Amino acid sequence: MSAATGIARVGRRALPRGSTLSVGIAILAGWLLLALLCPWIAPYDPIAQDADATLLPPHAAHLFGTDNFGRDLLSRVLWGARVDLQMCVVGVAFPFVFGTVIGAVSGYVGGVLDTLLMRLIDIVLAFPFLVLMLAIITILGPGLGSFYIAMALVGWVSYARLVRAQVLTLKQRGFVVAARSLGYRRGRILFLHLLPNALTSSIVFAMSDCVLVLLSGASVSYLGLGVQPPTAEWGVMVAEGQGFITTAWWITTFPGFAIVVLATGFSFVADGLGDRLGARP
Amino acid sequence: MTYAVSGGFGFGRRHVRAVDGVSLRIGAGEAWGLVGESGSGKSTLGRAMLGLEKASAGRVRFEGRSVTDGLPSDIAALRARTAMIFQDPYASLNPRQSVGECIAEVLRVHAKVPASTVTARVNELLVRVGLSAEHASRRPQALSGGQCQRVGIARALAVEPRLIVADECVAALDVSIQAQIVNLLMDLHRRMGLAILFIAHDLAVVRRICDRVAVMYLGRIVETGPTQAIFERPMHPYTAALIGAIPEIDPDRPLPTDALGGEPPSPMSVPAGCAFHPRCGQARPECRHGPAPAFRHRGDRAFACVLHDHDDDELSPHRDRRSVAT
Amino acid sequence: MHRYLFVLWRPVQLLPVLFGISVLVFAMMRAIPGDPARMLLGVRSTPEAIARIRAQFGLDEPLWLQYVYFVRNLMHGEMGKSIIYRVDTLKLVDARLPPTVLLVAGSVLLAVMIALPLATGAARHRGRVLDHLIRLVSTIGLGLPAFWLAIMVILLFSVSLGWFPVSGYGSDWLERLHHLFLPCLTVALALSAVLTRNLRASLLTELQSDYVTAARARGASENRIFWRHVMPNSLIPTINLLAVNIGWLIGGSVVIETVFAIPGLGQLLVKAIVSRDYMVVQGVVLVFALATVAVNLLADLLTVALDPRVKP
Amino acid sequence: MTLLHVRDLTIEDRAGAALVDGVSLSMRAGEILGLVGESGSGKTITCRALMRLLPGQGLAIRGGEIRFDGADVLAYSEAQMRAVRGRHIGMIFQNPASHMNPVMTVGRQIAEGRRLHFGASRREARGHAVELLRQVGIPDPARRVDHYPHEFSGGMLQRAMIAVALACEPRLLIADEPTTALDVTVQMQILRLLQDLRDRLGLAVIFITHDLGVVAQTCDRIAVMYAGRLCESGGKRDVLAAPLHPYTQGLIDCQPSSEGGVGPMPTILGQPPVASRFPAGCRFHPRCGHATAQCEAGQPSMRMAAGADGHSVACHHAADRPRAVTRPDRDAIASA
Repeated sequence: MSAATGIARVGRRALPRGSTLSVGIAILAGWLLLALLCPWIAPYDPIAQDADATLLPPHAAHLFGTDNFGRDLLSRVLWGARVDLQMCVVGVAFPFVFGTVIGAVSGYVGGVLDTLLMRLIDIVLAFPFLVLMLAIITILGPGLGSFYIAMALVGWVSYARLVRAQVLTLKQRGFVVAARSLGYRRGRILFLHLLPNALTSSIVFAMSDCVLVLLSGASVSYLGLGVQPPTAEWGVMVAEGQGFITTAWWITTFPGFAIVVLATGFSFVADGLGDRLGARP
Repeated sequence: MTYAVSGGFGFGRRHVRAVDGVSLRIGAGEAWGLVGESGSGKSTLGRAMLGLEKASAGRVRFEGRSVTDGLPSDIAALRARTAMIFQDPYASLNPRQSVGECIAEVLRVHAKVPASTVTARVNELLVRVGLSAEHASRRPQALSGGQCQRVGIARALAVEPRLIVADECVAALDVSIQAQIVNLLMDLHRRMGLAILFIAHDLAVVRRICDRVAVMYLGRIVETGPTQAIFERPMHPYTAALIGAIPEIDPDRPLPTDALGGEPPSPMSVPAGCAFHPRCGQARPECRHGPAPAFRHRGDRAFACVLHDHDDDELSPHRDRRSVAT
Repeated sequence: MHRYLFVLWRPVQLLPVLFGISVLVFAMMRAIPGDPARMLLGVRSTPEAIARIRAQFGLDEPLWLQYVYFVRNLMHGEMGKSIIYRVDTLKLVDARLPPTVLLVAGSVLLAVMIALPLATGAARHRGRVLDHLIRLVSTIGLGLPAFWLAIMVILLFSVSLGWFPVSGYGSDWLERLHHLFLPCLTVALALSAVLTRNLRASLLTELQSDYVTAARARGASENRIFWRHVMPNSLIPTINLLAVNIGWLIGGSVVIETVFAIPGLGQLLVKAIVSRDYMVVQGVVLVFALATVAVNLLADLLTVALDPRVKP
Repeated sequence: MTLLHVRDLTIEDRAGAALVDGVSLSMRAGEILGLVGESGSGKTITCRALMRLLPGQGLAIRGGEIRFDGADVLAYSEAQMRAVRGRHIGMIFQNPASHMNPVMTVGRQIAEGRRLHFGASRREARGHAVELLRQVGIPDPARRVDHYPHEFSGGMLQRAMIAVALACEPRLLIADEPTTALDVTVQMQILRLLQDLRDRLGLAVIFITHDLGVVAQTCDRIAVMYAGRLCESGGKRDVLAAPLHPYTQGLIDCQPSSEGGVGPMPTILGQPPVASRFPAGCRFHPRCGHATAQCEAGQPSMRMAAGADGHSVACHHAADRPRAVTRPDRDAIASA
């Protein structure tokens, strides 16, 4: 690095970072709070039908209007937050843990194990993500459980590839060679020196992966292969309202907005974390 | 007690021989300089000597134990008695560890001192390398390059090594800081009787620190001997060219007119015969093909060149490199 | 090796992946709980019929032999019969392929047309209002669910404005373009968010690089530097990104075809899954995987052509 | 005649720290000036300012004057400035591999300046590029002109970059640590090439380096920078043989000699300050063995040294200390 680029880097860092991260955290915290509190704050039962109040546009009693069964959409969106947040957390947690560990070990150990794993990853990646998920759900049958299993089977690949690449780079770094020269055991080097440094980009990626999982989960549910009605889930709600778009736009619009806001929250956190930790996956 | 490396090393795919048929013997408490241009394999050799690179042939022995066989007990013995210092002072420290943790980890792993005295020992080591106890809580990012290099040296000292391999450890530092680190290494060498393998491309620094020098070109050692003798009368034309190329602060000395032409070829296509012959001003027909010239010994010096065959010094032509290293 | 011999060599390198894909698809169908023969014939089938089918499809043979049959049939273009449509899957795929290809290609084209000016504008006005705006919009764009966006687009352009048909495919070329515009736009909007963000980031990285300073030092104007030096270097990672996203695009097309009722492969897949038409699921998944591999191969070749550093 | 004249150049970052503070230089045609300093001394920024290409954002020229060939460069519009860059002032860099566009052939990068400034046709510019490659000592130039940067070795690429800088026959070449990334034997070749070009083309060269040895062998005059300020400048012989500033003295002393010497090397205590925390008074005083209360209080200005032509120094005590501590003695002093 020449002196000039060094200065450029310092100059860039001195720029105001903006409040991307805090806005993102605020959005996520808001949704989490709503999801936790929905038994108390939701005005109606999300699955209670009311034949006298079908397809009502938004008004004081039903802020988001009602659907064709007379269910209150605000309550359904709030209860849907529970399902969709859970989908993100569970859908990301397993791939994150498996993928990170597998990638780190594979990159560090190398050899035949690494080669085989890379081939496997190539093969999994050859399938379009959603198509492979749908195929797995076909085998397991529709439902949220199948979605989680499919996520775990498919999602780890990205983490493994990312962490493996990180570990391969870090392996060449002086402090890892130093650790070897000091006679540290492999496990110590991998888990105490390599992994903490490789983890930052993995965490940042997990945040942006939440967006992907949320959209996939909602899409699968929209197609009728994930969360099953009458459970309030945003993708399901969009599907239910689709038949009424010409007469009752609110049924599809509000759950969609909910997805966009939650996804944007995750994107903001991913961007903000990436800037702060200097990790761009 | 001897440290010896012998035989050939070859690494990786496409038959890149980073280091080829190198023999070197480091005595206890000796300061060796290993010099050469980029791609000469000097760093690879340094790492191979500490068992950090696998040698495809040949043997490294440390205090009589063979390191290259890879027996865990032998490697452990090596690790407990050797340490390394690196070129990039920042990259050689874990950015997520404080300076104190980094040194304490060595003490704990090698059980050098009782757990209760780890902190005291860390502070002692920091003071030893010219830092103070207050640096223990800092992260590497908060230190300057010179300070980081001192931490790297403190970490190396924590092992209580008999041999330190210093790989270009002052190349990334500013001139005024360079001298400070060189002085520290010299001090450690003198006072603690440490053996040092000082890998560098800067011959002037090597001359200051080292008792003996080995010059590498394209994976082979082309000349070894006492520093003073080599600088005063280099035998190999490459050594002579390297010494001639040292930029000296002497306003009356112009650039040498007979500067060495060309650049070192890639280790992937080492020329036949003497690897240096395409750049050598004194190359003879026999230099262009056949095997590399044999290593010839003259007193405590040795060189791999066909020149000087009619010199008055006594030659010992039949001792090849393998027999020396055992 | 000459660098363009790579064109011949790379497909050979892909053989293990192709092998893996076939094994995975084969295994997936075997992983379905229950008797494949019963699945083929439906629930109300006689034991004799089942036995006949088992023999006919070699289901009594060892698993590896079944795999060999599977591959041999594939080579002959046989992917098994659909239980719904009563025709060979390949015929179905053949008929359903054009709309999907058109949809994906159109989406990529539109996405590039949207992303290129946006990323350029953001990168060249870095840190100013325009940049912040483009970043905000593209970040929100990342989180737009395709199925919902499609409905919103229909609401606006078809229902309110009446510019485009709500769904369907059309019979002649002009009509098809008319029908496909909204679906393409929907997929393109989601894709262009990703493209814009990445192209902007790589443009900014390249703008910081040393060769830009060197070009300035020889008097090149900012415009020249941007278009002649920075852009070619930034497009290389973007092409790879497009290739990586082809899987995501195909996934998007599955959803979009369902929303717009386009008779493509995606719609076929969803219908097949719902009606448990396993042979069709298998066939479509296989075709999608092969298409992904092919697109990635194309991107590799393009990279070799654009980047002299890449050694095949 | 004076080709370049810089007076009181001051460059500040966004926080108002003066990364370059009151630097004055002047150069004649055909002269090689060595600009010496450690990292963070402001030598690179100074030279980038000559082309008005300050690295990074937030740096701005806050004061002073830059006259190139008599014209006030700081008053130029951006378009006028572009007509100077590459045409009258060329620049080469430390790391040729990163300073060449990786996806453009070397020949086209050499030709770019010619096409921009002279409106040369593609064929003309290419022919000229081949000729330039030959001039900078690249074998088989007609073939190499179509190669990409990654196909060149480090030394060859540095030669190619010199060819890029020379494409429009500039009168001043700014060389920013051009040999630091190269091996010593190759460094020697590049230094010779630069000297040859100076002799042949009457080129003025500013040679930025941290290596006084390189300066001693190639330059005519030397300017030493520390923490954004010039501390000493003058003819090569005057500065190296009889340094007046304690920092210059220290730099000379702490560079090991190939002629040997034993015992610990003389050093400069402490480390260079960072821009945000430049000390008040003489910026070198915290590391200086001769510092007095006067040094803490006020910044010394550049003053002409008595007796020597053009040798000036910024030290309060330059006149008090004995001059001329020559090389052989310092080892004796050190080991004593």
